[in-house]
Amino acid sequence: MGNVIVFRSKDFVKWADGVLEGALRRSPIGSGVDYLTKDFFNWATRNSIYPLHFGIMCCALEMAVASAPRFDAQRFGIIYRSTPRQCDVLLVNGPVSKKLKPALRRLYDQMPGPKWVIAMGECAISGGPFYNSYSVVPGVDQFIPVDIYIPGCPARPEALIDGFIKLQKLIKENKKGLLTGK
Amino acid sequence: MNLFQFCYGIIHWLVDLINHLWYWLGNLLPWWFGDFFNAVGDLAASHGNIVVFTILLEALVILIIAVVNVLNFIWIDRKFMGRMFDFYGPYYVGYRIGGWLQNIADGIKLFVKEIITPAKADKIGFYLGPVIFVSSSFLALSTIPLGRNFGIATNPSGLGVPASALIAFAFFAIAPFAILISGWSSNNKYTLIGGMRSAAQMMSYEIPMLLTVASVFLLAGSFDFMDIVSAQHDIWFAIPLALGFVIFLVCLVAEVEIQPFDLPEAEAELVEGWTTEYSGMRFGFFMMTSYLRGYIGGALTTALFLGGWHGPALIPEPIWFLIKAYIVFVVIEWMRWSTPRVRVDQLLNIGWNRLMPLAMLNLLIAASMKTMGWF
Amino acid sequence: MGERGTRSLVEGMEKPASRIDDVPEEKVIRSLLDNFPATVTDFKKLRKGVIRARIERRDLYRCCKFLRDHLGFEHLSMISAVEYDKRFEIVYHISCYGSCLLLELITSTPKDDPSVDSVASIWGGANWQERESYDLMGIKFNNHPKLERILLPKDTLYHPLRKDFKGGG
Amino acid sequence: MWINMGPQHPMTHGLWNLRIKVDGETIVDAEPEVGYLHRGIEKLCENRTYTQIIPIADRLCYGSSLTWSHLYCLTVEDLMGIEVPPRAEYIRVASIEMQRIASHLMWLAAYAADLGAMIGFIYTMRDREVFIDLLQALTGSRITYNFPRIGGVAHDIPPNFERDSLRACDYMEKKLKEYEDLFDGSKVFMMRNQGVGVLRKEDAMNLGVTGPPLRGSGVKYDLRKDMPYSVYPEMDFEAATHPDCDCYARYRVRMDEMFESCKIIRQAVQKMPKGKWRTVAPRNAPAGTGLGRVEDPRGEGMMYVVGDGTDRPYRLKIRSPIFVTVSAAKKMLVGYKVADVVAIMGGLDMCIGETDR
Repeated sequence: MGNVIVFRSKDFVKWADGVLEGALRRSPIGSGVDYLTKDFFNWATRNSIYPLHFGIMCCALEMAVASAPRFDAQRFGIIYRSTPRQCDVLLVNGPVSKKLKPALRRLYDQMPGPKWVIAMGECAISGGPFYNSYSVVPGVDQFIPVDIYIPGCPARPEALIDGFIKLQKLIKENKKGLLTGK
Repeated sequence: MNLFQFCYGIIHWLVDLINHLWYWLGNLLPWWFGDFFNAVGDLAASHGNIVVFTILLEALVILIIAVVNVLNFIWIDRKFMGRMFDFYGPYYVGYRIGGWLQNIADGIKLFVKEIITPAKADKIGFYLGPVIFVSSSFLALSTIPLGRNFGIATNPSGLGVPASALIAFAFFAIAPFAILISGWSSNNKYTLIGGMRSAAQMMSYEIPMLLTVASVFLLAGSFDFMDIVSAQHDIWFAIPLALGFVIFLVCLVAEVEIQPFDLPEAEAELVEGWTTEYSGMRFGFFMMTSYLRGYIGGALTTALFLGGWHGPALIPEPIWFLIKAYIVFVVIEWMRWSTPRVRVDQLLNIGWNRLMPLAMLNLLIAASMKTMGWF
Repeated sequence: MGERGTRSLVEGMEKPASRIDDVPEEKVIRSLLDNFPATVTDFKKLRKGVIRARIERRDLYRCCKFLRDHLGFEHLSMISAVEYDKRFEIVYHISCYGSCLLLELITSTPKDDPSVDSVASIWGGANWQERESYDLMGIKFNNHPKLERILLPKDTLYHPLRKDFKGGG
Repeated sequence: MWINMGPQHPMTHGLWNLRIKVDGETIVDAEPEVGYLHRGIEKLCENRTYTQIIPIADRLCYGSSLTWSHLYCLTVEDLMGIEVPPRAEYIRVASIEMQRIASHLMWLAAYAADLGAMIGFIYTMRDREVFIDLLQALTGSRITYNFPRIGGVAHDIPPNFERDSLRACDYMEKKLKEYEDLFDGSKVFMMRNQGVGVLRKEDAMNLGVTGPPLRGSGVKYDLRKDMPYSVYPEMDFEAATHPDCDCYARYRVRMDEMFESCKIIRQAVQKMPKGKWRTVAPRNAPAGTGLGRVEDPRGEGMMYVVGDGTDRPYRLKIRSPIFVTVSAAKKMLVGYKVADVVAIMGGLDMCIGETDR
C-alpha cells in the first residue's frame, strides 16, 4: 500500500520523462521537429569527427603523420581526443592481440553513441601478416562492428583521410532523426 | 544612454505595447473582470517589474556576447595555431568564412551525443560541477563593462556598491572549486589528481594576482571598473606598473589554466585531466567555458592595465575594448602553443618563491607612486 | 676494424674493464678453464671477438658470477632458449663494455626437468628475459624474483614456442 | 594509490601499461606491463622461409623498420656465410642512418608533445617527411620498406639520390640547430628535463640498458664503434655520450646522434663504389647458428638464428633493446612526480612492436 501513497520526486521525474518522451516520439511534433533539425544535426555530426587517440602499431604512426602539417587532417575538423568519453570514432590501427581484446572492447563500450569504428590497415581488417598467429585476433570485426575498412600495410595518410571522408558520406547516408530515430 | 537605459527603454516600450492591447481587451470585458485586467496591467507596467525584465534582457545580451566571443576565440585559437604550425586550421566547414562554422558543428555534435554518467560517480557532485563552473564564469563576465555606456553591473542610479572589479575576481576564483568537485565526484584517479592540482594552483596563484590587482585599485582609488578605466585616461596602468602587468599576465594564464600552467588537464599524464569522465554537452560546456575564461582574462587585463575602452574616437568604445581583449588572448595563445608544461612542484615554486615577492614589490611601487601624488 | 679489443675506455669508469683490456679471447678461455675445469667444455672461437663455450647447468651461477666479477663481462645481451629433440639449450650472450668480446655460453637442461639457476641477481637485465623464456618456452629459473608470464595473458595454459605446440605460425 | 597508465593512454605511445603507486604526486613504486602487442613473431618465423621473414622483420619496429630487416639479413648472412657486395653495404648504411634520423625525429616529436610543446611535435613531424621521402624514393614505401635482401639490397639507388641526400643533410643540420634553439633555449624544457629520471652508470650497466639511455649515463658503448658491422669502420663519426644520466642527457645524445648520422650519410653516398648490389643467396641454410648485432636507434638489437638445413629457420630469437630497457623503469621512476613519468618514459623512446614481438 505504501507505494501508492508515497510518491517520490524521483518517480515523478521518471514518469514525466516517460510521458514527454512518448509524446514526442509518437506524436507529429516529434517527426516535425526531426524533419526540421535532421539535416542540421547530421551536418554537425559528420563535420566534427573526434577519433580516439589510440595507437597500436605501424598505422598509428601514419595516424600521427596525418595530423601533422603535410597531410593536415585538422582541415576536416578531425581532432584526436585522449579519453573515450569524448570520441566519436574508434580507430583501430594494428593487430589486436588476445591480451588486448577485452581492453579494446571496453574502450568501445565506454564511448558514447553515436559512434563508429574504422579498421585501419591489414592487421585490423584480417590479421594481416600475422593472420595465423596464436596470439592475434584475425580481424577486429570479430568482436566490434566495423563501419569503414582502410586497406594498406600500413595504410598511407592519404588513405586515412579518404577513410574519414568515406565515413562522412556514410553518416550522411544514414541520416536519422534525433527523436523518432527515423 | 547606457545599456541599462537602452534595455529599460526596450522593455518599457514592449510592456506599453502589450498593455495597450491588454487594456483594450479589459475594456471589452465586464467591469469586475476588467478591473482585474487593469490591475495586472498596472503591475506589469510598474518600475520594479520592468527592471526585472531589463535584467533578464541584459542577461541575454551577456549570453550573446559570451557565445559570439567564444566562437570567435575557438576559431582564432585554431587558426592562429594552424598558422604557427604550418597548416590551415579548420578549413572545409564553412570555407567561405574561413572555417568559422567548425565550432558550431562541434557544439551541435556534442549536443547530439549521448551523455554518460559513470555508475560509480557521485551523482550530485557530478551534475553540480559543470553548473558551478559555467555559471560562475558567466557571472564574472557580467561585471565587466565593455564601454562607458555598455556595462551591466554598473548601476546608473548610483545606488549600488561600486565594487564590480572585486566581484569579478570573486566569481573568477570560484571555478577551481567546481573543478575540484567534478574531479572528485567523477570517481576516477586522473580526475581526482586534476582536481587536486587545480586547488593547489588556485591557492598559489590567486594571492600574487590579487596583490597585483590591489596595486591597480590603489592607483585608481576605486574598486569599480568604471573608475579604474577612467583613471587610465592619461596613461595606461601597464606603463607605471609594468612589473605588475607581467605578474598579472602570468597569474592569469595559471588561473585560466592554459598551456604552460594547464596542469589540471595535463594531456600527457592525466588523460584529459578533470574532464576525463565527462561526455556530450557537459564536456561541451567545459570546453566552451574554458575559452570564455580566456576571454574574461583578456577583458580583465584590458580593463585593469590596458586602458579599457580608451582609444582614438574613430572606433566605438566596445570595439576598442574587444580589440584589446582579443590581442591579449592571442598573446596568451602564443604562449600556449610554444612552451612546454611545467611540473606541479615547479609551478608552486614559481608561484610562492618568485611571484609573491615580486607582487609585494609591485605593491610597494604602486604605494610609493600614490604617496608621491603622481596618481 | 683493427683496433677492436684495444679501444680505450671512457674516463672515470669505476669498475674498469681494464682487466679485460689486454685479454684476448684465449685468455678468457684459459681463465675459465682454470676455474671450472670440470664443467666448462667445448670451446670454439667463432669469429674475431666471439667465443662459444658450453657449461653444465649446476655450475652456471658460479660461472656467471666469476665472469662478471673477475673478467669484466658486465653486460648480458640476450638469453635465448632453443628446443631440441632431447634437451633445451639456454644460450647466454654475454659481452663487456669497452672491449668487444662476446661470449656465447650454452647450457642445456633435460626435457623432463627444464630448470636452471636464475642469473637475475648477477645481471639485473636478465630478469625480464628469463621471464620471457619461462613464458614462451616454459623453462623454470630457480631463485627468480618474480617468475610470471610476461607477454601472454596470465591464464594461458601453453608455452607457444615449444615444437609440440601446433597452433599458429 | 595505484594508477594504471595504459594500455590506452596518451603517455604510452604504443600499447603497454605502466602501473605506478603514488603517494600524493610522488611515485613510490612502478611496474611496467607489456605484452598487449604480442604477435608471436618468433613462432611465425619458424614456419616461414628465410625470404618471407624479411617483411615480418620490418614490422618488428614501426619506428625504425629498416634497421630490423637489416639486422635479420645480417644474421642470416652470418648463418649462410655470404659476402655482401660493397655497394650494397654502402646503400644499407646510408638508408639505415636515414632511418635513424627519422626515428629520432619521431621520438623528438612524441617527446615534445608529451612535455606539452605542441610546436615541437609539429615541426619535427614536418621535417621527418624529408627523410621519409628519400627512403620512399629508395625503397618505394613509407614505413615498412622490405628493402634489404639476404646478400644485398632489393634495388639500386634511384637517380639523383646522392644530390637529394646531401641536400637533405644540409637542411636537417640547419633544422637541428633550430630545434636546439627551441628546446635548449627554453627554460621550461630544461626545468622539466634536468635532474629528472637519473639512472646512474652502475645501474644502467647492470640492468642491461643500451642505446641512448646508456650513453646518456656516460658509458661510451656504441656497437657501430665497438663491434663494427657493415662498413661502419670506414666511416668517420663519433659515438655521442653525455655524462649527466638524466632525461636531458638522453635528449642531448639523440640530438648529437642525428648530427653524426648526417655526417655518415654524406660519407656513405659520396664514397659509394660502383658494382653489384645483390648476390644470389641459397634457398636452404646450413645447420648451425648465426648471430647479428646492430646498434638500433633504441639500443642494442640482436638476433640469433638456428638453422637446420631446411629453408626455414629452426629457431629465431630476437633481442629487443626496449624490452630490457623498460625493465629498468622502476629504477628511474621511483622518487619523482607523476608528471615526470612522461619525461622519463618518453625519454626511453618506447617502441612496443619490438618489445612484444
